[in-house]
Order: sequence, then structure tokens, then C-alpha cells
Amino acid sequence: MKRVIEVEELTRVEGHGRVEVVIDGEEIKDVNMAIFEGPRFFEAFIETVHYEKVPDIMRRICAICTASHSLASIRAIEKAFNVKVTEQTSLLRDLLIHGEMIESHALHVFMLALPDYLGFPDAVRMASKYPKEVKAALRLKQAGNMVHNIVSGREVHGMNERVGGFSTVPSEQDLKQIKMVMAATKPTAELAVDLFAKLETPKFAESDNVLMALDPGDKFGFMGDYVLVSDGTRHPVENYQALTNERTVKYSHAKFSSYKGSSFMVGALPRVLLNKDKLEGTAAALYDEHKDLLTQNNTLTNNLAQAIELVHSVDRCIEDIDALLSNGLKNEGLVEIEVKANRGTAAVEAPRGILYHDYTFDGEGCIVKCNVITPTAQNAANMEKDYRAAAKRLISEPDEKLVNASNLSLEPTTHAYPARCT
Amino acid sequence: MYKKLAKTEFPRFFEGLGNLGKVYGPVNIEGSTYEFREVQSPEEMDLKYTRTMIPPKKFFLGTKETMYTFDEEKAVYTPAIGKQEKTIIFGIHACDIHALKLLDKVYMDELMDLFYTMKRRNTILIGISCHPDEYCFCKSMGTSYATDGFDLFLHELSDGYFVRVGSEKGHQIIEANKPLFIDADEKDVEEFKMNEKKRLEEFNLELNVLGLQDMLDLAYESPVWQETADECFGCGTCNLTCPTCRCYDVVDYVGLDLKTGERVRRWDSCMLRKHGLVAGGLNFRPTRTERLRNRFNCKGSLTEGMLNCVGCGRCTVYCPAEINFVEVMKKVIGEL
Amino acid sequence: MEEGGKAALSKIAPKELVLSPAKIVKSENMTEIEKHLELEFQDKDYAKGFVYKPGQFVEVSVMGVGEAPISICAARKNPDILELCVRRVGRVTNAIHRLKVGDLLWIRGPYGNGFPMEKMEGSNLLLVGGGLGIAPLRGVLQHALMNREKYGEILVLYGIRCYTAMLFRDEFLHLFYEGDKQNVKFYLSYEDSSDKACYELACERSDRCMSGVVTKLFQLMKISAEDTYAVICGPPIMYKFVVKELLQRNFSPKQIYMTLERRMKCGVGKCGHCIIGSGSNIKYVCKDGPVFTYWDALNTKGMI
Amino acid sequence: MAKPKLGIFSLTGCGGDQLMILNMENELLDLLSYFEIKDFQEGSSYHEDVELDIALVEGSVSTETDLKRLKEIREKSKTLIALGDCAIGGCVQAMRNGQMSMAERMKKVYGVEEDYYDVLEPKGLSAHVKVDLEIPGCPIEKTEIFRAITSLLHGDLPETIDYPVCVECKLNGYPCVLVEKGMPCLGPLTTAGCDARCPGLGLDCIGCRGPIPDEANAAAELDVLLEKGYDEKYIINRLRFFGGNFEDIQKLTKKISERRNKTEGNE
Ligand SMILES: Cc1cc2nc3c(=O)[nH]c(=O)nc-3n(C[C@H](O)[C@H](O)[C@H](O)COP(=O)(O)OP(=O)(O)OC[C@H]3O[C@@H](n4cnc5c(N)ncnc54)[C@H](O)[C@@H]3O)c2cc1C
Ligand code: SF4
Ligand code: SF4
Ligand code: SF4
Repeated sequence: MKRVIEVEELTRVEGHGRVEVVIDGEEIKDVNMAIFEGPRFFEAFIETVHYEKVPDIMRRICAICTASHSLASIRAIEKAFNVKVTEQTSLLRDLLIHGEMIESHALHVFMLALPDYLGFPDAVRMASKYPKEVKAALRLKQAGNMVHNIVSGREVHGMNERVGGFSTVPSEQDLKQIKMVMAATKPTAELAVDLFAKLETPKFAESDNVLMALDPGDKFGFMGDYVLVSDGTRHPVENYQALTNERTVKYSHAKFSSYKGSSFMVGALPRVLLNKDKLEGTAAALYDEHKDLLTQNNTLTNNLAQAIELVHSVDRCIEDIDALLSNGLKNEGLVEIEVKANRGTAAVEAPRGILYHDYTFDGEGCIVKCNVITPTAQNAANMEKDYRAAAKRLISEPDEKLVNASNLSLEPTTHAYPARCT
Repeated sequence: MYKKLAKTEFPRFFEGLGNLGKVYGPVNIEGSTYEFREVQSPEEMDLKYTRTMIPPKKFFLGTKETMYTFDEEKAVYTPAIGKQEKTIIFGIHACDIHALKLLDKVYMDELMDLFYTMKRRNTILIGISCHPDEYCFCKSMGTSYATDGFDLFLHELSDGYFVRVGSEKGHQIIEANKPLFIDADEKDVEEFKMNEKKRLEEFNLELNVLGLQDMLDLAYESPVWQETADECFGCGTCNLTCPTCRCYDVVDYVGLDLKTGERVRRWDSCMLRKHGLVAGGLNFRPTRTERLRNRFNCKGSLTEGMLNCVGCGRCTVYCPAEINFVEVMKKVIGEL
Repeated sequence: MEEGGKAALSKIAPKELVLSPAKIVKSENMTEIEKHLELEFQDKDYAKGFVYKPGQFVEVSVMGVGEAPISICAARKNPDILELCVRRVGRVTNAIHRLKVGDLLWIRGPYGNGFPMEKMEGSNLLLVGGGLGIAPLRGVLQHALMNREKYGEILVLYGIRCYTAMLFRDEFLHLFYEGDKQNVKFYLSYEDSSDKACYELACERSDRCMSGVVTKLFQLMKISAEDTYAVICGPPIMYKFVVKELLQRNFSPKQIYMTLERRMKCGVGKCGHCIIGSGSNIKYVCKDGPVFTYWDALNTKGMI
Repeated sequence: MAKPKLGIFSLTGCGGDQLMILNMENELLDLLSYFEIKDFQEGSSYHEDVELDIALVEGSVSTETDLKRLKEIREKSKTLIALGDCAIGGCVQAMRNGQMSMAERMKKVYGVEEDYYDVLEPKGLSAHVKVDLEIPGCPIEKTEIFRAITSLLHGDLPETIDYPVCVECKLNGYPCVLVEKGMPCLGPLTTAGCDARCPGLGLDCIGCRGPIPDEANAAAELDVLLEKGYDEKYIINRLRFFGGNFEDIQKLTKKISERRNKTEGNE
């Protein structure tokens, strides 16, 4: 008997996706995960645009990781033109990306993933039973947004971070306020770790995972020029094409990636597992406490990894601000830029994983060629693999609950990875 | 009444003003953009400024100000008159003083506007002498010198300020700071006169306003409006930076509880499309051409005997399309 | 604010600018889009001081929505009561329509110059109204009827689209039939020639009612321009045509009064929206008008 | 009184407008409590296919699937509100409309033929269905969506803004970056409502709230920027970032490329 389990529209994800599992008797015939978010062709229309405005367009690829796109774009341009930014700029950028991580993870962990486990369709309805927790989560999310607002100019598609620096330096007072709010909401981040450590993580989506994450240098972080792979190799980001091997599939608008012929995973879990030694303070302690729960092959433990990153990012925001304040804020303006015909590639860890921007410019500083590889494209094949594993479990252990609500197994799988970034 | 304030005494005089209220003075923001901002010390100000981008009308007719708060449950509108702060505007130019005199007529004479009046009454105006740049044409508008409408007026001398007292309030300030002021002697008066004479010669830009109203009337169908409107953005900058423009819009906002809220007024501009729009979609000035013509006609007209333009040059300086007010008027008159 | 402050405030605030609550005591749907409201001032002292003439208007506030200028549509009979006729066209007017008897509106005014009722005493009156324009003219009519001896013959020309669009239907039909007893001639024109009810009226009184635009009614009536004042209110395009008819009948520009509409926020000559004219003839419709003579229109570009 | 039924939908875009709703951390729970939420793809798995009082739709119509969904939403909704630039003028993905065919775009990005996917030239909602209210922005502003929702709950549509960013620059007293620094600011053409964020940070407005319909004087902007030394290609690209679907800007592009072809032909 042929059966099709289909989730028409994945919800509580950014963007549109659909999963279709075709089962014939005991056998899984086909698993298709389609991202049918309409394609927007950024790589095509950005051609001829002057570098200065490129990040302004490219950050609009995705709202939830707008700062990641922005910074990947800016860093690719700076690499092409050999721009060195000041320490203050680096610190502000670091602050921004941690802010984004907080905003995005808080949204994701509490509002998108948690309702699955507690049996609610959404956080608003969850709030009727857990008002305190939901409000605390919103405040944590707001703390992340506050960083966006102050450093970048607004919550989504900010504009203040530029090629060569920041247009306007935030005021001391504003930074102090972020610091205060971060300190106040840290317990909520810790609560996230606690919650996901206590929740029983289903094992139905377990299968081999290849992991990839950026090498952040000495400290756990989200920017770097090398990619670490769980097979022990390390590659410069410029080699991203060999790492990702994008291909087009007919049923999905997102491209699918593979590494040495296999699917791979990017995101919080790969980051935490590949860079665990670089975690510090509370985050390091929490990692040690729960490290047995974080298993490379169970994608669903990604939520716990996100929670640990939340704690880390809250601490790092405070640290960055302390460094900024002790150096004294200066109105530095933007670094002078000399354009030349050249190519630049950069990667940033977006909340969902590695994000590559690769540009080639002409002598006037206008784009000749552009390539962007998003975490979703990299994860898409891996998600299919997980869905396949989940579906298999579904057939072999016909748990009533699982069968009745086919969603139940597919949803957490989805929310382990929040899709998006086509 | 005339007095003299020595340069050396100026800092003390300025400090003393702080006791009377919040002091606002011209501060350089960027390039040629100045603004009246709260200042603690004379060093923060640039008293040689030409003009602020936003005119002093902002102190009395807030750019965005709450007029009333309302509460549906209690069924009341409460006028939003907060604590009235004493304000000193330091370093206002003659043209802006004239503009305020005009606004005072509109807002305080007939059916006095409460919000404007309360703030205006709590304000001390201290004028300062200035030099024209290539955009100033206040001389032509008869507003390059103020004989009243201020409390004190400082004219720069080589070693201090020649001070004119314009009101009782001004007189009180002098009295309170008696030791700082001396009587102006003959030399000072001579210098003051000389400076004023020299200043008049510095004006390069002139506009003949005799019969301007008829000229505007006769130019009603002139192609100049269309030509100018083709270049114009209809952005409203000219109105918003004009010290005599006073159009405002009113909007009500309701809060999260859907029961309380506020009625806000904010500056409006006759260059904006909605200015003449009424319900049902009829617009009495649907095109930019008509709106532009209306603006020039309004500026060229008289309000209780005063021209609605004081020649400060702001609308030309800050127009992103570089539309030149005097040039357009000269085209209207037929001089260009 | 402390009490003392409030007291001081009420002393310096002109009463015309105070928002005064008024309760809806009667609300009648006259047509699909027009409502007749009777409001009762809650503050009796305020009501006592609220003296107005036909042609003046008030600013009406609906809490949480906004404010709109509305003509007073009746003569001042009972000082506590204010009559308005509101057409539903936008935010505020829609909100007014949603309100019920017992709800509150806030009023300030009265504003504008109004019609020169005293100056017109001793003369005949020719009222020409189109659509909602009849609302302010109703005040003139009522005033003249209340002071019947002071005015000569009263001619009313009222143009409507169709029968169901007729405002104050009972009142006006009464005048249509019985007006002559008070020396009032009431004429009616209707634009929708297929309207049955109007057609019947036209058959019944072909001397008083015909199909077409309001200017057609001039064919039916006789009038001498000498000692007659014409008073016009209607949609903007109506003015030119009515004026043309009047000029043909030797009305002088100063014998023709009309009331205008413009965007307004303050109603008292400050917010600037209702400005019209050019050169030295710049006017604020709210405070220099809304009633103007045709002479003003000749001198003020863009007035009609 | 029964709570109004609300649906929040998204078509092709970045998801930023729904996210802005989720970003109203302080008001979100209170605001949504006034409604029965029947659909909120980004925030909830709850879904009920019923008649809606209000549908908020973000994203552009860029695929046949989008179009189909939009028509379904329109069908079942009393009031349809377009959220954000994508839903109004197509936003950045409409940048090359009229300049680059869909086939070219497919070839460039996916290396595939035109009919591989069901793509359409990106358009706003009103190109396909009747829209009751448009709330501009990329992304929308919280204050604006807040005011829209409270107004709707109060029973009427909110005030709409059709004046340019320059107004807000002035109300805030921000120095004009065009006048002071010669930056290529699009503020004079762009629908205000953002409180002049970019000039407030010393940046030139890139027009992210879209040109003011039927009012933006693009030709004047071209002249002003040419005079300031920017070249035509630069200016046109810039006008197109958020204005690809606007008639005046398309006309201007055409005029310029024709002129260029002519002079090149003459050479
Ligand atoms: C002197 C005068 C007398 C009037 N008398 C009546 C009357 O008796 N009955 C009646 O139904 N209508 C009358 N109107 C028209 C009425 O004021 C408008 O229909 C009303 O303001 C529309 O407001 P709104 O909020 O419903 O519409 P929206 O289109 O939502 O308008 C928003 C705002 O714009 C302004 N505005 C819009 N249209 C007008 C307008 N025509 N005139 C002035 N301001 C406007 C108002 O401030 C209004 O609140 C009169 C107008 C004037 C100027
Ligand atoms: S400032 Fe210049 S461009 Fe703007 S409306 Fe005025 S004249 Fe037009
Ligand atoms: S900076 Fe831009 S938006 Fe602001 S006033 Fe100048 S041109 Fe207008
Ligand atoms: S200033 Fe322009 S680009 Fe910046 S937020 Fe506002 S509309 Fe968008």
C-alpha cells in the first residue's frame, strides 16, 4: 500500500516549505523537502550595483539573519578591496552578530521549537499556560533586538554597519543600557538550556551527520576565515564551492548542497561540537554539564546547542561592550577605500549556520559576479535525510501517537533547523 | 535703553542666564546646519552662525506635539500642558524675531492658541547681530533690523556688546546683573552705528517687493510655476524650514487599550499632496504646480500688514532641488 | 496639573477653542449616507454662550478618531440643542455614523462668518442648494421662517440625485406642498430621470419639480434681481453654473452669497489648509468665510 | 462582541514583516489577544480555513503558487492589507523588472531554463487583487503596524502617509545629507514613516519604503544627482532598488538607455 505523508506547509519557520514522504509498504520511496519560497534572484539583479550599496540589498535576503548577511557581504567586499577596519569596528560587529544570535535563537528556541514539545500550536497560545516564561522569552528576544536597533539602526535590515566601519557610533549611554538588559535577561538564556536539557529529545531522526562550522579563532564566535569539518579537515572559506557543491532540484527553489557526496549539517550543533573547547564561562560550564545530551547524530539536539549559544552570546555582548567602553568610543568615520577589479569571499555564522558571500568587482567597484550560499541550502539535503530517518522510525515503531500526528515527528525536525534563506 | 556688556563679562552674563531657565543657542551640527540646542556654556555655541536649519518657531509650535490626551472611559480630553519651563533663546537673529512677531499675531491675537501662548509667554528672546551671506535678503523685506519683539539684543563691538533693551523682562535681566553692564559711551554708539552701516552694504541679494502682490496675481497663469514644479520634489523642506510657515496637521492616535490616546499636531506643508485634499478624493491643489504657486503667493502676501517672508534664505539653502526663492520671485516680477 | 493651573488655564483659553461634550439625543438616518443628529450640550453654561448664525460651522471630535468641520444645519431655537447633518465619507464621519443615541461627541466653535442675516432683512431670499449643500441653507431658511416678517418672498431651489437622496424629506415635502402659505416657494430638481417617486412629484407639480440639474429650476421661477439675495451651497462644480444663471438675471456679484468647503484642521485660521487666492487676495476659508460673495470670488483666484 | 478573525500570510519575500510583528515584544501578546488568530505561518502551526476579517499579507507575487494563494486569501478576507514593500511594489526582487527577463534570471542563478520553476515577474498584491490598505516599509515600522491595527480595531482605517522622508528629516532636525554632503539621498522621493532613519545616522536614504505613488519626481532626482557628479547607471540602479515596478522609473530607465544607444550608435 502506498502512503504519502505530507506536511503541506511547514509552519513556525521563516519561509515556506513542504515535506513529502512517500511510503510503499515498509519501504520509503521518496522524501522531498521543498522550499517553495519564491526565488528572488539576488545574484542576478545585484550585477552592476556599486559596492557601497551591495550590503544594503543583500541583507534583504533574509530578515531573521539580516545582520549576518550584512556582515558577510561587507566582509567579502572588504576582502576584495583589502580593507582593514579598526578594533572598535570589529568589536561593534561582534556585538551585532551576538545580538542577532540572541534575537534569533530566543525566537527560535522559545517561540518556534518549544511549542512542539509542550503541545501548543504557537507561543501566543502557550502564553495562556506559561505567561511568565513566554514574557521572559520575549524580553530576551527584545534584548537581542535592542542590539540591532542601537548598533545597526533597526531590528530588521539595519543600515548603520557599512563597508569600512559604522556610519554613526552608538552612544555610551545606549551601550550601557544594552549591558544592563543583557545582565538582567541572562537567567532566561540559562532557563532555555535547562528546559531543553530536561525535555526528552526524541531519537526518531537519528542518523549520520557530517558537521561543518567556521573556525572562530581563539574564542567561540561567529566569524572566521576557515571552515572546520567533522572529518577533521580545515579549509579556507574561499574553497567554499568544493565544500558545498550546490545543485538545483526541480521540486525546490532552494539549492541542495553536498560535501564529498554526502549531506552535511551547519548550525548551532556543529558550531558547539566543533568549537566546544573555545566556550568560556557559564556557557562552557553548561556545555560540560549537558555534553552527553548533545549528540552529533541527533539533529534534534540542535535546540539545546542553540540554548548554550544564547548564554554565550549574552556574555559576549557584555564583554564586547566593556571593551568598547574602556577603549572609549570614537567617531572614526569610515575607512578610505580604494576600489580595484578583484574578488572577495567571506563567511559568517548566521544563526542557522555558515553563510557565504562571494563577489567579483570591476575596476569601478561595481559587481560583475555574485554568489551566495545560505545555510538552508546547505542543510536542505540533510533535512531530507532526517525526514527519511524519522519516517523510517514511524513505520518500524508504529507508535500510535506518532502515526496519528505525522506532523509530530516532522515538526520538531523542522524546528531543529528553521528553514529560510533561499 | 542702551547698555554695554564687556567681552570679559560675557561668560558671567551667560552663566547667569542659566538661573532664569534653560538656555538654547545656535550650535553647529554639520556643515552649514545649525540648530538651537540646549547649551551649558558659550563655547558650545557658534555666535557667528548664519541661520539655523529649523527656525525658532519649533519652540512654540512643536514639530510634533500632543495637544490633548483622551480617555474614552472617563470621557475627557485633557489639554497636554505640562510643566511650563522657562526658556531663553540666545542668539536669535533679527529676521527670526520678525517671523516670531508674525506668528505671535496669528497665534496669540485672535482666538489665542493655548499651547503656543503658554510657551511663548515663558520665553526670553536675546537677539544677536549678524552678517548676511549670499542667500540673505532680509534687507529687502524690511526685517534686517528689529526694533521690538525681543527682550535684549546684543550688537557685537570690538570689545563687547552694545545692548538694546526691548522689554521689561529685558530690563529686569539687566537689573539682576547690574554689575556686569555699563553705560554705552559715545565711542560705543559710534561703533554700533558704523557696524550697522557697514552691514547694510554687505547685502548682495535684493528682491523688489513693491507691488509684489499684484505681480504674483498677474503671474497666476505664468509658465514659471510649471517650470519650477518640474524640478521640485514637493518635499516640503521649504515650508518646514521657513520661520513664518505655520501650517499644521492634526492626527489622533489610540493606544493599546483602545480607550486612551492622544491628539497630536505636527508641522505640515502646503507643498505636500494632502494639503488640499478633502474626503472623497477631491483635491483643491492636485498638482505640484498649483501647490508651488500657492506657496509663493502665500509667502508674497501680507498677514496683518506683515509680509509672510522675512528673507532668511532657508528655503533656498535647504531645498534639495536647489530651487531659488528669489530667482523664482524675480521671474514673477519680470526681472529675470 | 494642579487645580490652580487648571483654573488659570480656563481663564486664558478662549471658549471657542474648548472641546465641549455634547450627547447625541436624536439620530436619524435620512439617506444611506446622511444622518441628522441632535446634540445636547452637557455644559449648560457653555450652551448659553454658544450663539451662532446660519452658515457657521463647528469642529466635531470623535474620541480616538479625529475631528471634522460640520455646518450647523438649523437656526438657534433651543440653546441646549445643536443640529448637524453628517455625510459618511471618511474616517471621522464614518465614526460619527457608528455612534448611537446617548453617545458623546465633542464640539468646539462656532466658527466662520455665517450668512449676513441682518443685512438680508427686508429682501427676498433665493436659496440654491445641491445635495448636502442644503444643510447649511436649512439654517437660513429656519431663521427666515422664525423671523418671517423680516424677509420677503423665499424661494428654495433644491437639487437632488433621486428621491431617496432627499434630506429632511418630511420637512421639505411639507414646504413643497404647503410653503406658499408662508410665501415660500420650494422647487425641486432630480438628476436621475428614471426615479419614479420624483417623476410623480414632477407630474403632480410640474411648476415646482423637474428632472435635471438644479439650474434647470431657474426656468420655472420668476425673480427680480432687485431686492433679492441669492444664497448658494452645493458641490464645487455647481457654483459656476448657478452664478451664471444669476448674472443673466442681473444679480450683482455682491448679491450672491455662497459657502465653500476646503480641507480644515483648526477652523480658526491657523492650520493653513483652507487657504485660497493669490496676490493680495489671500483668504482663509474658515475664518474669512466659509461664506463669501461672488464679488470675493471674482477677486480671489481659485475660489470657485 | 466577537473577536475579529485575523490571518497573517506571507508570499515571496524575506519574512521581515511578519518578523516585525513578532518583534513587537512589548505589545505582541496584548495586541494579538484582541483577535482570533486563524493563520500565522511564521509564528504558529494553528491554521483554520475560515472567512477572515483581516488578512495581513507580506511578500510579493513571484510564483504561480503565490498568485493562487493570494487569490484564495482575497476571496476569504473582508479587509486585505499589504504589509511591506514586497507586497506593494515588489521590493528589491522587482529591481530588474522590465530590464532583465525571467529567463535570464533563471539562467544566471540556477543555470536552468525558464519553465523549470513557476516564476512570475515579481509584483505587489494590487497588481493582481484589490488591496484595502498598504503599509509600506522594508521592513514595516512597528509604530505603523501598531497604529493600523489599533485603528482597525477602533473601526476605521489608519491615516496613510504620502509625504517624503525629507519631512521627517526636518521634523527631527537632521542635517540634509544631500545638501550638506552631496550624498545621493532618495529621501525626496521616498514615502516617509521611518522617521528618517538613514539620514538620522548620517546615511543617504536608499528608498526602502518605496517611491511615493504618483508623486515621486524621479526625473528631478536624476537631474540633481547628475549635477552632483553621479553617473547615470549608478543613479538608475539606485532608483530601481525599490522602484523597479514604478512606471516613472521604468520610463526614465528606458529613456536613458535609448539615449545611450543612440549616442553609441552615432559614435
Ligand atoms: C465649513 C465646512 C462645513 C462642512 N459642513 C458639513 C456638513 O454639514 N455635513 C457634512 O457631512 N460635511 C460637512 N463638511 C465636510 C466635512 O468636513 C468632511 O466631509 C469631513 O471633514 C470629512 O472628514 P473625514 O474624517 O470623515 O474624512 P477623511 O477623508 O478621513 O478626512 C480626514 C481629515 O481631513 C480633513 N478633511 C477631509 N475632508 C474635508 C472637507 N471636506 N472639509 C474640511 N476638512 C476635510 C478633516 O480634517 C478630516 O478629519 C463641511 C466642511 C467644511 C469645510
Ligand atoms: S524644498 Fe524645494 S524641492 Fe522641496 S518642496 Fe520646496 S521648492 Fe520643492
Ligand atoms: S537628507 Fe535626504 S531625506 Fe533628509 S532632507 Fe535631505 S534629501 Fe530629504
Ligand atoms: S531613510 Fe529611506 S532607506 Fe532609510 S529607512 Fe527610511 S525610507 Fe528606508
